[in-house]
Amino acid sequence: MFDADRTETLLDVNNIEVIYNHVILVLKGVSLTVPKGGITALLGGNGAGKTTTLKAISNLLASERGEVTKGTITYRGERVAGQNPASLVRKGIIQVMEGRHCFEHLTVEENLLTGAYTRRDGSAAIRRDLEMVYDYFPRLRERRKSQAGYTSGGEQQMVAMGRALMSRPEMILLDEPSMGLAPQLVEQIFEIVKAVNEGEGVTFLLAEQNTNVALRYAHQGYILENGRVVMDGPAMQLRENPDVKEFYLGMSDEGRKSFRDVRSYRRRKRWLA
Amino acid sequence: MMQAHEGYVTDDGRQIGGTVMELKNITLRFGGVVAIKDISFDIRQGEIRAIIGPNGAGKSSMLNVISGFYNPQEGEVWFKGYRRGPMKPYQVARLGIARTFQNIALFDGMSVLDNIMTGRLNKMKAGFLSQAMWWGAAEREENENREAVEKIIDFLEIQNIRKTPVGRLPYGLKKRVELARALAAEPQLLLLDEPMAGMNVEEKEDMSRFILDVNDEFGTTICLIEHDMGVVMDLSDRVVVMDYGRKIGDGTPDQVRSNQDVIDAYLGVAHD
Amino acid sequence: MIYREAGDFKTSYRDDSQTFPIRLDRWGYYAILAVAFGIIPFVINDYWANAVLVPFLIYAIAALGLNILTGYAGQVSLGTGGFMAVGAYAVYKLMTAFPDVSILIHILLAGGITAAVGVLFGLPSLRIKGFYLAVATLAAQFFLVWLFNKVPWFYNYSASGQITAPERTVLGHAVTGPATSAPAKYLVCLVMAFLLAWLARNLTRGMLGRKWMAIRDMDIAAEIIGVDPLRAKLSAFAVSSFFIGIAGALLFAVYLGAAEVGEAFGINKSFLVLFMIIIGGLGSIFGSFAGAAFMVLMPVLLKNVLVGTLNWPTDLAAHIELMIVGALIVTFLIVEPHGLARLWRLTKEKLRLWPFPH
Amino acid sequence: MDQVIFGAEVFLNGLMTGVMYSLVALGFVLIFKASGVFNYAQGVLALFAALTLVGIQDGQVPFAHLINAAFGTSLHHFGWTVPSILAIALTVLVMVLLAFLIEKLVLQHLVGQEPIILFMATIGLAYFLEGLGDVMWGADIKTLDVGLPQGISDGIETLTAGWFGYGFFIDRLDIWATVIAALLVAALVAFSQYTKQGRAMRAVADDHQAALSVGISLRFIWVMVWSIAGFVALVAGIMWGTKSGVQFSLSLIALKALPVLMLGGFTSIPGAIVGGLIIGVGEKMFEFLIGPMVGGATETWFAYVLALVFLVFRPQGLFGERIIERV
Amino acid sequence: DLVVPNLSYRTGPYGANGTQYADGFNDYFTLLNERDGGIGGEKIQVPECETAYNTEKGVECYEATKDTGALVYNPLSTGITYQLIPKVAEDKKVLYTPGYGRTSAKNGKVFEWIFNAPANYWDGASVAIKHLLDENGGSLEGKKIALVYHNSAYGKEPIRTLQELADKHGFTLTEVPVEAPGQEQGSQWLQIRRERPDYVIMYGWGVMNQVAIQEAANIRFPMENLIGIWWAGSEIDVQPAGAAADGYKAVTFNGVGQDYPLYDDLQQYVIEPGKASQGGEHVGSAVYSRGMYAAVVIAEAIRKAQELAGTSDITPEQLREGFENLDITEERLAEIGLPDFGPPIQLSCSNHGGSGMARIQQWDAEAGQWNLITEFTEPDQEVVQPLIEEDSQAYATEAGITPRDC
Ligand SMILES: Nc1ncnc2c1ncn2[C@@H]1O[C@H](COP(=O)(O)OP(=O)(O)OP(=O)(O)O)[C@@H](O)[C@H]1O
Ligand SMILES: Nc1ncnc2c1ncn2[C@@H]1O[C@H](COP(=O)(O)OP(=O)(O)OP(=O)(O)O)[C@@H](O)[C@H]1O
Ligand SMILES: [Mg+2]
Ligand SMILES: [Mg+2]
Repeated sequence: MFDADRTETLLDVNNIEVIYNHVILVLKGVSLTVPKGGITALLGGNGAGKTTTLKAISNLLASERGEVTKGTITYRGERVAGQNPASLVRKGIIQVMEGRHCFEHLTVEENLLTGAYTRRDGSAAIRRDLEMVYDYFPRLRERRKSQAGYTSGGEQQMVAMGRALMSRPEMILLDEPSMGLAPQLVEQIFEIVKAVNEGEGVTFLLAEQNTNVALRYAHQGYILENGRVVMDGPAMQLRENPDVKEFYLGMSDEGRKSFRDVRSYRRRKRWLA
Repeated sequence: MMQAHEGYVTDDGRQIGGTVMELKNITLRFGGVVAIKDISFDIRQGEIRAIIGPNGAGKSSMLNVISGFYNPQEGEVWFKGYRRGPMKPYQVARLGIARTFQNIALFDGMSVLDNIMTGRLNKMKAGFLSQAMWWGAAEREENENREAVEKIIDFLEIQNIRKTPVGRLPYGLKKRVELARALAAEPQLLLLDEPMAGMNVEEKEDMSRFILDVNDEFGTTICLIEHDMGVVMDLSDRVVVMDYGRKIGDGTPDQVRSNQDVIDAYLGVAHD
Repeated sequence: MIYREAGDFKTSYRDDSQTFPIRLDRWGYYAILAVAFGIIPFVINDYWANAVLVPFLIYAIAALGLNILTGYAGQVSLGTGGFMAVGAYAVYKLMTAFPDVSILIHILLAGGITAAVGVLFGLPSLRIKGFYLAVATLAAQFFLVWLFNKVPWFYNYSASGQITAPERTVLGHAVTGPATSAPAKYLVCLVMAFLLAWLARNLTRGMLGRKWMAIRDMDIAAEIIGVDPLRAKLSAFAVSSFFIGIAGALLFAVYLGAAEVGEAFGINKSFLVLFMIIIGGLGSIFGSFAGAAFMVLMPVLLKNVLVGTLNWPTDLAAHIELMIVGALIVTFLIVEPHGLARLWRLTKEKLRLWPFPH
Repeated sequence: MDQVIFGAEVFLNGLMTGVMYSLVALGFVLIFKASGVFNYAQGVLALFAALTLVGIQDGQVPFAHLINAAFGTSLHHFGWTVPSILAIALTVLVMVLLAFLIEKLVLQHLVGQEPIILFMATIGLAYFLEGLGDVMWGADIKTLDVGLPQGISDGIETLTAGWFGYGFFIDRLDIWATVIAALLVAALVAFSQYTKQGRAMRAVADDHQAALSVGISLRFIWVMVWSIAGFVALVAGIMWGTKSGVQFSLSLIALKALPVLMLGGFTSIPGAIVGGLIIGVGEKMFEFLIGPMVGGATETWFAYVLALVFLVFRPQGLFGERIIERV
Repeated sequence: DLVVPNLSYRTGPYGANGTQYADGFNDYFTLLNERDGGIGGEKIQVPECETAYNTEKGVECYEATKDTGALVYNPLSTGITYQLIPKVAEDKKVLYTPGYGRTSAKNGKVFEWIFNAPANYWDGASVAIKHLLDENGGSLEGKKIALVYHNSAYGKEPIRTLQELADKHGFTLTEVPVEAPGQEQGSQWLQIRRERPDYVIMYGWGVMNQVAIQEAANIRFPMENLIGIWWAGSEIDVQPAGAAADGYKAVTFNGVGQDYPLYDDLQQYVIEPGKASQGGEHVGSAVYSRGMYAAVVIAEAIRKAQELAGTSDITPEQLREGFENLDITEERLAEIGLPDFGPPIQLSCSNHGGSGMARIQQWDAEAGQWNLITEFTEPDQEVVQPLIEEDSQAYATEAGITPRDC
């Protein structure tokens, strides 16, 4: 079993602040550490800043007119700031973006192959991994020749995941992998995450709304709210926390609530008090 | 005319009326891909109807057929007792069908308020000159509709972002604005394509409440696609299950949940 | 906090939808109007009128027009020059055919005729999108220029195909023809620009404007929520061409006085106006004016600095001017892709927070 | 009967002219494919390349005019001439350098912007390059000669004279252009469809962000594509410059390429050729058949109208990628 | 000081030609300043303003210079000229447009402020036809002549004259328009190849000239049967075609080459001291010479005006008088150092266009120079003059001008 305390830190985010457009302050000092070989979940509501955090790590903020104005991010002890995203991929850190972002006009297979863009280990190895991805996602094998723009939402999510796997990364930043996926597929995706994590030792940092699943598969979690980390700890511990239970898992003291019975009255979250 | 269905009464005592929309033997193809294969089902007045199914099953395509974006190669679409011929989407909208989209389709360059106001465009009839002069009908209508929109804004609790350009909003709020836009049209039939994707439980609870309230207060018929089984089972009155373009189940949540085909194709082992 | 909106509450929807909801903005606007109408006409001379202010106002009108089409309705057009030519030739024919009717009516009619032509060339926009449409509008550009060059009826059978504006008066003052005084030229253009800007503002803040923007931002979604794309796009083409036609009419009749179609309304015009709206800001009325001011003033300014002050040879200055204009455009786009209007708004946002950074 | 033979000649010449247009259109397609940028500067790029080529060939001192104005010197030429082949190679180097600078100074800062913004940036670039070309090499008309033959092809003339009693006119330069264009297209198609860089190039065109996220270096792709486009521009510049001398107007051939682009599809390399042929033949035949009735000089607009008509039926051009419309 | 603005264009599609013209224009005034201390003791200022052949920039240049005491404008652009025609009448400035602009401005009764001596577009067309008449023993009966023209105001000018001349001399005229800029003229020249006209007259400008000459060579059209107007008669027009352009002809109203005494002075006072415009690169070229010639005429008019007004610091009105009384005789030209460089010019209140005489030059590709092959020839005033009357009359009616009595 993975033990966060005993492995080295792969990624260290230290008190970062992110501003969009020079005016909108989105992250107000976020710190987190990702241990090597683990699955770390980044949880939090809409607009909490999960995506922003991930983009700050993979240096994709520039193209959105955002910038890290404070704090540092180090990957394997090396500062990320100033490196371009491509070299980060080459160093083993790849992001699966929120909202899929497939290359619409490329076929599914071409999409997957672009994932191997930075690889230098020859086409045979790439073909092998392609087969591996197809084994993980058989649906993609069926649709390998269709243009990605015409595949369904779920299929596009698979393409995006598969594409990241194709780069043989050391660490994957996964942004909302479960969004829009059918339940059994969500499970399947997380199973794949787990398999890849255990089988290939890939480290995951995943932003997820589906707290329930995320906390089942993750080793540790951070809860982000309003640009700040409000809670963190081992996944198991978080799942037992009453607030997390109520607000993120939808359970009350009597067990699962029905969505029909939700009232507009709500308790205030304790950490806001 | 199609035959009128009797309504029914739900467990929690709501009266469901006759058939509003009926789809008969719909088949939709894209080149070689058959997205929908000979599917029929109906939606009744006042009910919450869910469509579920694995990814790529053809659910969104089905919604697109209903909202007139795709014209099926085969089959008939009946709405409020009339067979609907091939129509442009904007004509369908005028019949009283509004929807939200799976991949949010808001107008990014406009403010939240303007986005929601677009929902009311079929309610505004001021002539060109009146608009150009900002005089008479144009101004009056603008203010009247603004009032209606403000009610929706209050209802969905998005007052504080009224003037924000939607491009800057986080995902969940965008979904809410999209719902607001659809509601602004005061539709008879509201189509929701994965309204809760990308939300956490708290937000799903909010969204559920909105959907229920819309259904309750305005009597709006709702047809929704959703992958969160908790939500689907809790909210909907009847559920259609699709797989590979075919219908594999149709009935109350309980019936569907226990249907072996559905379990195999979609639900998998139940997790709670 | 120099610039503030706090304490400026609105109690009705009507107040809330006014053009300048913030008091400070409103005052600034009135001040500008007062200067434009009350002071400039009395101090303006030929150089300022002909080299700076009149072209600025006319191009601002054209930019408003193109901005409605491109900035608000999202249909990129490179046919502006051709449509301006329609306005110019329409006003010329009207002026010479009905010398007794007021020139102002002719100018408006010219706008109307251009609107009709615009609608005609707007028809393909239903099927053709994005850059394909942009290039397709070049068909209008080239065809119209060819037509006015080829058919002698348009230039009243003059030997060379040039058209020259005869003198016409408004309230006893010449506004076209060589005897026109600088203030007269300026005032005609100013009144037109002012009225049209007001019109543009009204159209864009109401439902028509929302339909246009909806089509621009996501045409499929717009159609599904009930926008008839044909009518929305064509109305944008019509309104836009109306503006552009008036700009063309003014350019010919009031500003230049004489024109040859290929020279005055060539493809460069189309690009120039497009520059204006992009530098100024797509989908912004203020931006149309700012862009026009920038593109009219900058070359004049550069020329005066390089040749007038630094005494460089004119050709070197002209070449370097090209380089500077090019570099400035690129720099602008890099600094703020959404144009001067956005820059202005960001500045205001910062001022609002000032002196606190966030 | 004569009309038919003349018509055939016009047709053939139309084909040839079309190829000349395609040469320019190719540059547009490449850049559009790789970055979704509609590169208005392509025409100026051709001018700049041709100017540079002649300048190097003739041993002109770059920026002579500026230097002379600043220091009162009177530099013009180094006094040597460079053989064509070497000059072409050097020009290619200059174009690569230019591509690098463009990426560094312009494109890099515009990642993820809307297409129209990028389009405008290329117009700015066009202005800049035009001024730069003038300042660097002077604005006078230069004769370009890399040894390509010009003028009527006697072989074809005598051959057809034998067949029809009327010798066809085919320009030898056009024949060369056709051969070169065919080679270019074959090479470029192979590159974009079957190589890793080609695939990456298309990926970048679809989604800058996603391309970045999988580790494709936009910088590298753009420098590469702009270099290739610079090379294509050089070829076009040589062909057109041989015809008319190298001068400002060379940059205006871009306008001839646009309808070709539209008709063939912005994203299709073969489309550029086919579009060129259709446009070339179409406008020449129209001028031949209808032109006399309407007073001639129809070529400026006819190509556009023709392309427009095609587009109404195929909004993405003949071979362009389908515009994906989904909700 | 005397201010003679130079509205030049050194950029844009016609920059290559404009540069040479502007150089010639500047250099002559520099020479007068350097050698003679100006005209009549007044220095001449030639502020230059770049128009890029663009009408709006032209207007800007005009407005920017007109209050600096400018006497006369010479914008070298038909478009800008049309722009300025009404304006100069209002502002009382002289507009001198030798060989371009509005042809009917020759009629001084209507166009008080415009002068276009020594020759205009219609004169040019007529002189070209005269030359052909001479070559054909006085008759063009049954000949086919094609006019290849820049499809703009400028290019369309000669059509009416040529039509009249065709009627008179019994040749057929085919009109072949070329749309600006004229990069591609394949169909035009194919048409010419098919129709085999005996002669082609060309009214081109800019890149159109180079391409036309190249295409003519391509279809092996005999170069000596291709005659350009003076704006299609510069070195840069023929050089790109190389040896193939040998024998090409063009009409001109100014001398060619540097075989005139004036060039010695130019060398001594302007070029050697490094005062030449643009380093004197284009001295002696056809277009340079034309720019210089324009300056010569203006200088002579100034001299005349000074003489009439009895003051050296003249006003535009006085310059206008100078122009109307201008009399440049052969002797005067020789005195200036340009014997036989242009036709004698004698203007009057009604005649602002001179005699219209022009001559033919021919390109010698091997020597790389133009040779004058005819003497100055009078155009067919019988044909041209009525057209001028008609057109100027039309303008007068349109603009509400009552022609002067003179
Ligand atoms: N390009 C941008 N410009 C301005 N503001 C932005 C931009 N991108 C994001 N934001 C703002 O930053 C905040 C955080 O957004 P972010 O996308 O990081 O949230 P998130 O936690 O990923 O939410 P979600 O679960 O909805 O994806 C939001 O309030 C959003 O409005
Ligand atoms: N415009 C189109 N052209 C071609 N194929 C299409 C098009 N639209 C949908 N499809 C195909 O039809 C099938 C059904 O797609 P649809 O979007 O309806 O699925 P879905 O049930 O909504 O899936 P998800 O839950 O992943 O959104 C998919 O295989 C998709 O690739
Ligand atoms: Mg996110
Ligand atoms: Mg779907």
